[in-house]
Order: sequence, then C-alpha cells, then structure tokens
Amino acid sequence: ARDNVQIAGSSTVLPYASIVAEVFGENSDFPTPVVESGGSSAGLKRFCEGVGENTIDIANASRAIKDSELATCAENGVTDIVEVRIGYDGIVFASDIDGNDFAFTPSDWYMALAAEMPMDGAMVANTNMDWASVNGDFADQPIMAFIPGTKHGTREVFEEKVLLQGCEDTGAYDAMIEMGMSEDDAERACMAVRTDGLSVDIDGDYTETLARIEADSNGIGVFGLAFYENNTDKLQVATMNEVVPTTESIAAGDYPVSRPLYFYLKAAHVGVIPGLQEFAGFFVADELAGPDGPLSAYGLVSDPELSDTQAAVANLTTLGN
Amino acid sequence: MTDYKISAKGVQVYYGDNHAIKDVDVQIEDKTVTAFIGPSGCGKSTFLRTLNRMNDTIDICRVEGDIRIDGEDIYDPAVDPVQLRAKVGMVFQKPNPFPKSIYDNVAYGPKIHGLARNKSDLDEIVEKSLRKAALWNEAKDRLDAPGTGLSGGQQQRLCIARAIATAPEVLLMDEPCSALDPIATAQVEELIDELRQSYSVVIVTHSMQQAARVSQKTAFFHLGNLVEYGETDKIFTNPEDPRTESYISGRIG
Amino acid sequence: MTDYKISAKGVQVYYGDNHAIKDVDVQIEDKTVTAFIGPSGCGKSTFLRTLNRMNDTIDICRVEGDIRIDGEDIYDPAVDPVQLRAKVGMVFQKPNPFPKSIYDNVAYGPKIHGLARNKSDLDEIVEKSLRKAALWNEAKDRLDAPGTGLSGGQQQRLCIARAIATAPEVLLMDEPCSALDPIATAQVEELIDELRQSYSVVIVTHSMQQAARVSQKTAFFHLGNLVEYGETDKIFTNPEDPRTESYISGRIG
Amino acid sequence: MSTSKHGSLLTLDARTKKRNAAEKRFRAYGLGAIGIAVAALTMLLVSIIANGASSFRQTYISFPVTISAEEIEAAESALLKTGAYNKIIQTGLLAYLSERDLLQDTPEADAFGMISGEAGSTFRKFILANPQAAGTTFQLDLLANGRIDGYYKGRVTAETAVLDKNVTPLQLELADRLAADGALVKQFNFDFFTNPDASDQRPEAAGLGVAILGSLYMMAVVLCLALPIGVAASIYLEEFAKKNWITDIIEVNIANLAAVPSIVYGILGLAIFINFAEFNQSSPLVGGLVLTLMTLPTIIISTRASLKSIPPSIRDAALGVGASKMQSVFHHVLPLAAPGILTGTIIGLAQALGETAPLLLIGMVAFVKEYPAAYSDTAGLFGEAATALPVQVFNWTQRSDPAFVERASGAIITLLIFLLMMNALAIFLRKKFERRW
Amino acid sequence: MLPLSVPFIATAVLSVLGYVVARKRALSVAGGDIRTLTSLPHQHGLNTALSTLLPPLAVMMVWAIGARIAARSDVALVPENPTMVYIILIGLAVTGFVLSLLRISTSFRARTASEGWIMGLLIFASTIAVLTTVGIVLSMVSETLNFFGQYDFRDFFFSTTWSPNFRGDSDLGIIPLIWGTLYISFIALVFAVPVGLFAAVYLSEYAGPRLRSVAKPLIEILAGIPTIVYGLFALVTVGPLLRDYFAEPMGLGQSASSVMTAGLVMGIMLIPFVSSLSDDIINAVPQAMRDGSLGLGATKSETIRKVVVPAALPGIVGAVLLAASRAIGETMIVVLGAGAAARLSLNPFEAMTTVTVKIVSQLTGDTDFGSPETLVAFALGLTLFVITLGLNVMALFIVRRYREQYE
Ligand SMILES: Nc1ncnc2c1ncn2[C@@H]1O[C@H](COP(=O)(O)OP(=O)(O)OP(=O)(O)O)[C@@H](O)[C@H]1O
Ligand SMILES: Nc1ncnc2c1ncn2[C@@H]1O[C@H](COP(=O)(O)OP(=O)(O)OP(=O)(O)O)[C@@H](O)[C@H]1O
Ligand SMILES: [Mg+2]
Ligand SMILES: [Mg+2]
Repeated sequence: ARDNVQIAGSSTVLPYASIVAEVFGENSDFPTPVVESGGSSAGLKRFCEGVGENTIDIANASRAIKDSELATCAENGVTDIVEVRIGYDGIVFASDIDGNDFAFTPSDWYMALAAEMPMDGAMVANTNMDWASVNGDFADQPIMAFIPGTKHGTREVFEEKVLLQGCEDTGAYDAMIEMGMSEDDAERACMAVRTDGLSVDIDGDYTETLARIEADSNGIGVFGLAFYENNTDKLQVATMNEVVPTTESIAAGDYPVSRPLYFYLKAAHVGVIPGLQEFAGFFVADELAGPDGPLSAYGLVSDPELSDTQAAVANLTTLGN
Repeated sequence: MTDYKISAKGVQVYYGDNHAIKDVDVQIEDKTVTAFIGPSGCGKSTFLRTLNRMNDTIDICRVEGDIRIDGEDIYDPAVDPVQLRAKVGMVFQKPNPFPKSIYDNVAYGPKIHGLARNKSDLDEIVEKSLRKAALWNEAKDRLDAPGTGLSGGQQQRLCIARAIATAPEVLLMDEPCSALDPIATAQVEELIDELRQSYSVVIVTHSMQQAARVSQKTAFFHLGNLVEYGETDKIFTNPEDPRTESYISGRIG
Repeated sequence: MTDYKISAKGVQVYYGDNHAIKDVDVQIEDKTVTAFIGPSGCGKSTFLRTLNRMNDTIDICRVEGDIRIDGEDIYDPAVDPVQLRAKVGMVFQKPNPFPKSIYDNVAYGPKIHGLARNKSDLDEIVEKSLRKAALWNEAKDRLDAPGTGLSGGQQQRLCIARAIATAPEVLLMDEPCSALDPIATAQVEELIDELRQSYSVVIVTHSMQQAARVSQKTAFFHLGNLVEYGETDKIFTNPEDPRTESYISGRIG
Repeated sequence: MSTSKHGSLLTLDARTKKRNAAEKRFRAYGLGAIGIAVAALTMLLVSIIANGASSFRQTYISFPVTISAEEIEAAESALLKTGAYNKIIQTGLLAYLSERDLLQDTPEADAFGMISGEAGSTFRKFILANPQAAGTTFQLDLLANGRIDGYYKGRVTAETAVLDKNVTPLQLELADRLAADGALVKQFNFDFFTNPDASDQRPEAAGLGVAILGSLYMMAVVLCLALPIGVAASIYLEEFAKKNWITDIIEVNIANLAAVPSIVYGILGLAIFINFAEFNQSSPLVGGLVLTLMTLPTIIISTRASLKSIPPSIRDAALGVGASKMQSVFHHVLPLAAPGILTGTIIGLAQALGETAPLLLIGMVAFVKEYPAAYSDTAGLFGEAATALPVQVFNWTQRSDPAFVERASGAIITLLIFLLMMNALAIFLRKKFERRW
Repeated sequence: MLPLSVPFIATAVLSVLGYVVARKRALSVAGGDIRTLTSLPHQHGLNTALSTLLPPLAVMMVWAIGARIAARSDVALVPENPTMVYIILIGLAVTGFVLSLLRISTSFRARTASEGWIMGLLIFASTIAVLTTVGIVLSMVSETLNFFGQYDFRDFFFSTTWSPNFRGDSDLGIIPLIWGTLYISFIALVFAVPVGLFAAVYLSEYAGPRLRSVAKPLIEILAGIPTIVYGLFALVTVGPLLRDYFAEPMGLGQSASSVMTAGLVMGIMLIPFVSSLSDDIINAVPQAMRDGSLGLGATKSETIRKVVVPAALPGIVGAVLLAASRAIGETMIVVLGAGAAARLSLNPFEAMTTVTVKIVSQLTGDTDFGSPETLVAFALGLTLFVITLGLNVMALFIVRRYREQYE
C-alpha cells in the first residue's frame, strides 16, 4: 500500500507544492509527499484516470479544471473532487538589468506584437520594428520579445489580459468590428502574435527566457513574479499601467496581469492515503499560504479569500456542491 | 550398400544459379582412403562439404540427392548436423585456426565432446594430436601463443591436429598438405595411413603423386561431374575416360 | 652490387622474442626467378614479407639489417612503403580476395596506380591479367560475382591476377600454386617464365620439382637461417650443405 | 638502375606525391575529427566543471545555541515546529553576534536571513535524536543561505547584492566578519551526495541522494534486462533466424524503435507498466523497464552489426569440429563480437542514464525527499518513489534561484562520474576481447 | 495481485539445485568417465536447471498477465486462490526437475535439449522488440483516433501552419514540423557522420593503442552528457556565434536559434554513435584484407576507403541509422538550439522545430487534456513512427544492395 501522498501537474505550482511538501514532511509524522511536474494537462489527465493506489491524489493546475475534463474524470469514477485555490501567480515583464527601462501599458504590447493591425479599413502587417515606433517615450531598441509558448497557461493570460486589452485600448478592436469582422474574428486577430521572428515563443521555462535575454540584451521577456524576485540582480522589471508588480500590488488588484493557481484533491483517497487531508490543510494554512508565509516570501500572491479555501479543505467540499 | 561408409546418389549442388555439382553418385568405403582429384574449381571442395553438411552455412547453396552415411540419410530432417559433424570431421582448404591459443585450438573439440575426463587427459589428447599432425616439435614451447601467429604450413597442421583430436569416424581433408614441405607431407601421409586402419578418409589433392601414394580409391571430378571413380591404381594406369586420361597425362614432373 | 636487384645483408627478424630470421645475406638478381625452399615454419614467408615491408603491418615484428632494392635501402625513412610495394608486388600464401566483384579485385591496383586511362583500358588490363593467371575462362561470365565466392584455387589465381595487374618490377609469390591443379600450375609457371623476361620473381614453394622447373636460383632456409643459396641446378644436384642435401633427398616422388 | 620504370624509391614520383598528400589529408581528417570531438568534449566539460565544481564545497555557519525542555515542548506543539526551532536558532545567533560584537550596523533580520531555511529542520532532527541536549549549550553547524554561499563562490558580489532582493551588502560584510571570526567556514560538501532534494527556497540544502539511488536502481534494472535480452535477440536474429520477410520486418521494426522519441516510451510505460500492470508510479522499477525498452534497439543494432562483422571462417571452423551452432556462437562468435556489444551497451546505458523525457510521464520527474528502499514489503523491488540524476538536473535548471545552476552542474559532474565508473568495466572488458586476426 | 515472489524464488532455488544434482548424477551414471556420455555433465545440469525453471516461469508470466486482464475486465479467467496457483507452479517445477533427472543416461542428448530451451529464450527475447512496437502503436492509436475525431486529418497532414491555440480553433499542420525534423537531423548527420567516421577510422587504423584506449572512451562521454547541457551550449555559445559570424554577415537573418545551431550541436552529441560502433566494426575486418590491399601498393587511406570501409559497411550503416534515430528523437537540443517555432523555410539560419519537441510540449503543457491541442501529440507520435518506418525500409534496401561479405 502506498503511504505517501502523490501529486502531479503544473510546473508553475510545483515550487509552491514542493515548499509545502518539504515543510509538511519536516513537521508531521507523514512521509514527504512526492510532487511531480509535467504540466497541468498531464497532471489532470492522470488525476482523472481513476480511483486507486496507482493514480495520483492531487493534481496541481495553473488554471481551473475544464468541464470536459470533469466529464472524463466522472467517466473513470473520479467524482468527488475538491478544488483548492492556493493563490495567484503574477506575470511580469522584465529586461536585461543593464538595458533601458520600460513602463508598459497593454497597448504598447499590442502595438509591438500584433501580427496585423487595422489601418485605413484594412488589416496590414505590423511594421513596428523597434520600441520607439511603438511609443515615443521608449528608447530606440529593436523589438525582441520572449513570450511563453502556446503550451503554457501563462500565454493565455498574456493574450487575454495584455494583447486583447491593448487591442481594445488602442481602439483597434472597434476598428476591426467596423471593418465588418465578427467579434470572434476580431478577438482572434487581436491575440494573433507576429511570426516574423521579433517575438519568440519559449516552450521551455523561465530559465530559458533568462538565458535568451542574457544572450540577446535587447530581449524583453515574460516571467513569473517569483522567478523575477529571485533574479533581481539580472533583470529589471517593467511597470504595467505604472504599477510595479509585487505580491502586494497584485493581491490588491492594482497590477492587472495575474492568474489563479489551484490544486485538485481526490476526496475518495482521503482516509486511504495517510496524510492526504492533513497535507491539503497544511498547504492552505495561514502559516504557509498566508501573506507572511514562506509561499508569499517565494512570490506567491496570497489569496485574500484564503479562509474560504481553508474551510473547503476542512469540510472536503467537492466541486458542484 | 552396408559395405559402404558413405554412399551418395544423384547429388546436385547449386550456388544460386550456378550448378556446381551435377548428378554425382559415389560410394566411399570404410577403412579406405579416397582421393578426390580434378582441376581447380571443378567442385571437389563443394562435394566434400556436402558430406558433413558444411554447406548448410552458405545461404545460397542448395543440395539435392541422397547422401547416406552408415546407411542413414544425412539430409533427413531428423539428423542433427552437429552429431554428423562430430562423426565426420573436416580439415578446410584454407587454414582457419581460432583466434585462441594453440592449445585451446586443439582442445576445443575434445572439450565440447567430453572426450577427456580431466586436464591431464586433455593435455595428452592435445599432445598426441599435435604429434600426429607433425606440429608438436614446433609448437610444444608455445602452446599458449595464438594459433593465428603461426606460419601458413603450421596453421594447416594445427587444423589437422584440431580435426583428429575429436577422433571422427570419417575425416574429410581438403588439400591438407598444400602448404607443407615434403617431410611434413610425408608425416601427414603417414598419419592418413594410420587413420585408415580404423576410419575412412577422404582427401582432396592436386598432387597426383600424393593421390597415388595414399589413396586406395580415386574419384576424378571435372566441371561438376564425377567423371571416373575406381581403384587408384586403375585410374592412374588405365583410366577409362579420355578426360581422366588427359588430366593425368597432362601432369607435370 | 649494381647487378643485383635486391641485396639483403645481415637481416634479422623477430616476432616479439621469437627470432624468426637469423642474419640472412642474399642477393637477388634482376630478370631471374629465385625460389625459396625450406621446411614449413623456417621463415620463408617472413623473409619474403621483409622485401616489400609487409611486415610493417605486424605490430610485434621487428626487422634489422640492410635490404636494398636497386641499391636503395628500403628501410630508409625516406622510402615510402607505398611506392615500394607498387614496385614489389606480392601474392600471399593464403588467398585473400577483397569482398568485391572479381573485376573490382583485379581492377583495384590499376585504379589506385592510375594505370588505365579509361574504362576500356581497364577492361583490357583486367582481361589480360585474368588470362595470364589462367582464370579468364572460368571468370569471364561472372566478373560481377564476388571474388570471395570462388573456389580455393580460383581465389589463388585471382590473387595472382590482382598482383600482376599493377605490373610490378619484382613479384614475390608465396606458394602461388599450392591450391592449383597441374594444368593451372603449368600455366602459372609459364606466366612466371614470361615475367622473368623483364622482371625479377621470387617464389616460395614446397615443390622441389616446381623450384627446379621455374627457378634459376634457389635459396634454402632452415630454422631461420639461409643455409645455402646458389644456382638451382647446383643446389639440386650438388648441394654443399648437408642440411640441404638431406632436405632435398628427403623429398618424395 | 635507370631501367627501373618505377624510378627511385628515395624520390617520390608525382603520382605518389599526390597520393601521399591524399594520405596525409586523410590522416589529418581523422585526427581533425578526433580533435573536433575532443575539443567539443573539453569545451563542454570545462563549462560544466567551471559551473559545477563549486557545488562540492559548501558554506556553514557554526555558533552555540541553548535550548530548554520547555522550549522544546512549546516548539513541538506548534503547527510549524521547525519555525519555532528557527526562532531559538535566531536567539542563539543574536547572542553569539553580540557577544563577539560582530553585528555592528547589520539589521537583525538580515543576520537571521544568512542562515538556511533548512536550519530549523536540522535543529529539530538534532534535538529529537539527542533529547538529553535540552538545557545545555551546544555548538550547531548550520548551512549558510544560498546567497551567502554564493558570495564565497563568486556568484554573488557586493555589486550584485545591491540589486539582489534576497541579499544585502551588509549581510556580505557580516559574513566576512563571521569568516574572520572562524564561525563561517567552507568545507567539503558530503551532503550534496547524500541529501535528498530540497525545495526552491533552500538550494544550499539540495542534494543528490535520492537521485543517485534512483539512478542506481534503474541502471540495475536496465543492465540486468537490456543487455541479456538485447544480446539474445540479436543472436537469434543474426545467427539462427531464417532470412526471410519476417526477419526483415523484425529488423526494420527494431531500427524503427530506435527512432521513436523517448517520450513515447514514457507513454508506453504509463499505459503498460502503471495502468495495466499496476506497478507503482514514480518507481525506479517502472523507470528501469521503460529505459530497458528504450535501450534495447541500441543494443540490438550494435550487437547485430558486430555479429555480422565476424568472418564466417570462424563459424566454419567451430562447426567443422562438431560444435553445435549454439556452441559456435557462444564459444567463438560472441567473444569476438564482444567489443562491439560492449560499445553498444555503453552508448545505450549512457543514453538511459541521461534520459529525462520518458520519466516525465511515469512520474519520476518529481520532488522526492524520502530515500527509496531497494526492497520493501509494501512496494516490492525498486517500488518506492525516486528520481534520477538527469531528472534532478532537469529540475534544478528550471528553478529560479541561480544557486541551482551550480547544483545542476554539480549533478551533471556526478552523473558523468557515475557514467565513467559504469563504463570503466565495459572498457576494461572491451580491451580484453579486442583482437585482430 | 498475489505475490509471485514465493514460487519464483522456490523454482529458482530448485533450478540451481537441479544444475548441481544433474551434473553429479550424469557423472555418476558415467561412472566418473565423461567419455561415455553423449552430452557433457554441465549440459545435463543446464538442461535440468532450465527444465525446472522455464515452464513455471512461462506459466507465471501468462498467469500474471491473465490476472491483470481479468482484473480489468471483471471476468474470473484464472483462479484467485493463491495456494492453488502455488501448487501448480511448484508442481511444474518439480515435474521438470524430476523428469529431466530421470532422463539422464549415457545416451541422453542433454545438449540438444538444453539448446532447445535456450533457443526458446532467444526467440522470446526477439519477440520483445515486436511486442514493444505493438505496445507503442496500441498505446497511441486510441488517442490518435480520438484526435482525428475532433480534428480533420486533411488539415493535419496537409496544412502548412502549426499554431496551437488555447481556446481551440488551432492550426495543427504537421508539415512544418516534419520539415524541421528532417532538416535538423540532416544537418546533424552531415556533421556527425563524416566526423564520426573519420574518428573511427583514425582510431582503428592509425592511432596507437594508447591513444585509442584514451580517446575512444573520451569520445563516448559525449553520448552521456545530458542533452540539456548541449542545449545550453547551443543557446549560449553556438547560437550567438553562428548569428554574429555567419547569419548576419550573410544577410540570412538574425536569429540565434536556428536549424544550424541545433544541427551542429546535435551533431557533436552523435559523434560517438557513429565513431565508437564503427571503430569496433572496422577493427573486426580481418587483417588479410588490409594486407591484400597494402601488398598492391595501396596507401593506407586507399586501403581504408576502398577495402576496409566497404567491408565494414553493413555495420557502419547500422551505426549511422542509430545516430539518425537519435537525432529524430532528440528534444532538449532542439528546444534550446532551434527554438519552438514551427516554420517552413529553406534558410538554415532560421528558427524551426521538430515533431518530437512538439510531442513533448503538447503533452506537458497546460491545455485541456482532452482537446485536440493535447491529443495531437499522439497523432504526431504515430505519424513520426510511420515516417521513420518508411525511411528504415528504404535504408534496408539500400544496404542490401551495397553489402559486401568477406571470406
Ligand atoms: N604473425 C606472427 N606472429 C608470431 N610468430 C610468427 C608470425 N608469423 C610467423 N611466425 C613464426 O615465425 C616463424 C617463421 O614463419 P614463416 O611464416 O616465415 O614460415 P614459412 O617458412 O613461411 O612456413 P610455411 O611454409 O609453413 O608457410 C614460424 O615459427 C612462425 O611460427
Ligand atoms: N560460396 C560460393 N558461392 C558461389 N559459388 C561458389 C562458392 N564456392 C564455390 N563456388 C563455385 O563452385 C564451383 C566449385 O567450387 P569448389 O570450391 O568446389 O572447387 P574445387 O574443386 O574445390 O576447386 P579448388 O581446387 O580450386 O579448390 C566453382 O566454380 C566455384 O566458383
Ligand atoms: Mg577447393
Ligand atoms: Mg609461409
């Protein structure tokens, strides 16, 4: 019989989960849980494979579980799922420490990265090659953006909260609608990223983005807040709408680009796998996930509604109830 | 038929499309030395290899016909070629010592056939075989040296020693003296004569003198056909077939 | 000294600790066939290989002494063994055809030495060489078949053809007729006689008759020593050294 | 002499000159090729060692701490017990610093920050193991925080500390004072090889213990299965199987398996070994089985190639003295083919030892803190969760704290040492079997 | 699942015992003189050991698999009662043990019998490779079908854009990925094959034993360095170098990630695949072949090029195929060296990516696991499988044509 908790899923949640697992192992009589990475998708897939010892107990996810996934879960007999939101992940824009500094708005990013923009009633390819032509206030630096690849959940947030926002802010969206595009088409056009090499998709992780910026000092990359906080000697962060990203500014809702992080607990395993519920409770305890806990110190934006989550874990409130 | 050690009937051998042995019938007697003679490329080695199924190892080679040893069809599916080859030993035309020590080369056969009870038995077999093959004097001080480091003639004698060490009932020798000097040749011929007391020996040779000296029966092959087969004396003095005649008389020296 | 094609002085060859050639002096004349005879393992092949530095390929082999061809020390560091071997061709004791077609086997040398201007030149060289080596009739229909699929004697003739195709000035032949029938042997001997018109040929043989037939000079080796060297007639009729005497008289047939 | 159409041996003719030049070029290409390979290797090794050698040394801070029985009791009743122990450590540190007058203008919080997050746990383990220590004063050796450690390895400097949010120049100055006082020392880092992984906040505590064990177990499985199965399959296909379309299919099939991306073996392993056979997830057993399947084609292809290269005369010789086909193969052909087989094995194992992607899907790319036992009643043979060396490298290169870069390089060095040790035997054997004839 | 370790250990012990006993018995039957035996004592031992071990082992395996299938499909195919199974297994072992011992006589052909068992093992070993293929296809086929249920196969096979999208509605054309795969592998091989071959030739033909014994294992280390190290090497060193000294001056673009970067670095990794194996095979070519050529006045390099390498060709092709396979399956170097962008272009200095990379990234991403964006990984895997199969068939035919067999 398995006596350790088995967790898999999002690599964004992984550092937080392993911090908690480590502390949980040190402070309880249960063995330290095993935390696998492999992506939200793979984690949820294995989570939904069924109930039993050779399936995982907890799936980490950097997005909420989808209805279709819930359906698959139910098909395989995984019905009682507890959704736990552990906090928020801030998404920041940072560039080489020795380079120019930037104060972005979503519009700047839209102007810089859009594949095509409406111009006199027609869609034309983006001609902005440097930041100065995007925004007169910026330094004359070639555009070179390192953004998350389409496999990353971060990319979705970036597209929705930055590109689409910028598209609307600049009026491009309205212009497209005026041109007769459907709302869906216009949204898609807003979020389409140029493919001429000025924007580079990163399928790896933030260390790759950092390495690319070190190799090309004109680069501006998208990072998680926690990653930036650990590398402040190499990166300088850009403001968004004149707000500096910090755990506080994000928790307060001032900094716009962030997303919630979750884990999902298989209620059927509680009582079968020793320490499962204790671990979940430990994860969301104030001592860990609170604003002064180690998770926050590492860069997790603490959830203002943490107490609700704590209650849900304690009562094993399953999804749909 | 029981008088014959080996009897072959209607043997055909093909290498792919090349018809190398054409309908050969031959009876080889026990306790006799039979010589195969014939021009180079006429099929002597090929026929010899059919007698212990060594041609099984050549992909493109196909054998038809009936070959019996002691009355048993050796191409019968029930026959284990391994047993056959233990019974019918062979010395190949090109010396092919194992890349092992001289001792191991000779001891290999006795070892796998369990012919020696112990190490000293084995030593004895090795020594006896090497002596018979007229290699003992040259090899006794370097039994641990690799067999591949011997001279051409020494390798040939090593292969003879290796073959007789397993005490086969029939020994097929493909030009066993081609690389040997007259004295060594004489020793090997003596060995053949000795073997004849109990076994059957088939020898391929290009030397008419040798065939005349050692064999009781001679078979003359030509272009894949067995042209003539009979008493050695008769073949050499009074051949029936003009081809035999001309081959023999065309001899030199 | 200028009369001699090859002159060797105080040659010593060692295989590791084994002293295989002991202080051999010999002068080989141009346009002459020289036969090396001696019991198996006496060092004939070894000495032959020193003459075109083929022993360079054996790690443990060490040569001392002075060997000159046309007055030039072939162990001089300035000498390119490649050029030497082009000049001094060799037929090995064990036939070693390349795993290529018969044609390619023979054409190989002319190709690397640039002896043919074009394909038809090459075809001609191949045909001529095969003819001289008495293999043309058997091989002409299967020039594209692999040389390794030939019979033992055919392989030997293929190697002779391969060696003469490069037109060397000196040809070293290590028992070139050991696997050949009398007729093929006669043809090769004819070839040797023909080559003698312009070149120098050294041949190792175990057949006294052959030595007597083809050679003008004979060298008798024994246990690594050159016991006697002189006119063939003289060696065979009136040897000086008792060892030569006994070796020659010990011959059979 | 002038009759010689080949000319003098001492002077090269034009054609020979050309051919010799070609020869020289050829040789130079060969040497160049080796040069390229060795140069690339050197470059890679130098960069790995330059980055990773420092991980074999670690900075520790040691000072006296006192703890009372009541404090222990209070700490043990808290939710975050290690946090409580941390507080006691901080008190001890402060007392030490003020006694030696080292604190000067460094804020207390900065001083506390110099000690690793691992300290509380180290302390607690020590107390639980030595309950008699209650009420006494004893010397504690604690890990210094990763940035302080980095300062002594050149990763952190006074300039970067100004920018770095996680360290201040004042801390570095204090560290220097501590070092001068003898309280801060750098010593050989045994823990790196024995400790389990640590979370992102404690790079200084992260070690390779679990990964080394996991890799060891997996390699045991791979070696015990892949080598015999691979060699057996090759022998059958090359020596015994009739050459017909079925063997052709198998041959193509094996060559094709070699081209299957390793992650697909992970998919296969998940489906067969975890979902179907219900072996434990994250276990070295499953990892080993997956890697076995992945390595098999490499071993089979190289073994078949070497078997093919053994001349038929050797087989004939053995068969001719009445050896069975099986005997001729096992006694003669196989020993002669051994160098090639061993090479294939070396390369296959090297690949298996360095592979991460298939482990991703069977749950071995993970954060594992518990040492896996080779055998346990509940989990069976090699059934307890573990990671592997390449996984640790992969994990550490993804972490945000730059201290993990050093650790990752250290892990690579360890992996290579591991590989070399494994190869040493194979190389020794290969030399033994190598011969020309 | 009931533990099989008990019967397994029992049969293993019995089998070892069988070896010892049978050997002894054979000797005693022979009256101490092994010459009277048709098979050697150790062959009798081996036969008894294998007769004891293999039948229960086979049953165990079948039974274990059967039990798993039964457990999954809820049908009682096999007895669940462990004692009964134990009895069957141990009974089998004992039967084999006793029967084979009884058969020992001076005339019993234990060699043939034991070789029969070994042959069975050899055949079993070769079926594993086939089973692996079946397993791979089976484990991917249902998800692939699922994918084609949601995504038109024509778009997958013939579309030239690859751009997955979180919200669905993605373009998932495989063509640019296949192009990238072939292009990068090609460049890697163009680098690795000559370098590897030349290295092999040098090591086996020119180098002294000392250099060889050092250089060969050294080069083999290249195969053991984790690919992430190569990736970083590509990203940090080779990429910028190629960009600054080749791509930009030649006006071929300014991307540090490029097909060239990944290809070159991958080529380095592949060197030992070609060199080490080829070296062993070249070394196995008989010296007589070299002598034949050198004796004709060929230079060493001519001998190598025209005689030795052709003779070793089948093995060398095997080595090259292995390298090519590895190139196709590589991920990390491509991610870091060539980037993640799918592109159809001839310019080797542009970023591209491969099928394998996308399999990994789609499988490890954050997308919905039932969506085409994730499932496409399976379709990619299966398609790649079919393509490499085709390439291998081609290779087989080519090798057949040019093979040279010595002796
Ligand atoms: N490669 C080698 N390594 C070690 N010893 C060798 C090697 N080749 C030959 N010898 C030894 O050197 C001596 C002379 O051998 P060589 O081959 O010259 O004899 P040979 O006169 O040609 O004999 P044969 O007529 O049998 O061919 C022999 O004792 C032989 O065993
Ligand atoms: N492995 C093979 N593949 C194809 N043809 C072969 C093979 N072996 C022999 N042959 C052919 O079969 C014929 C008979 O060859 P065989 O070896 O039996 O001749 P032989 O009488 O032994 O000649 P020799 O006296 O030259 O050894 C020859 O034409 C030869 O070329
Ligand atoms: Mg023959
Ligand atoms: Mg010789």
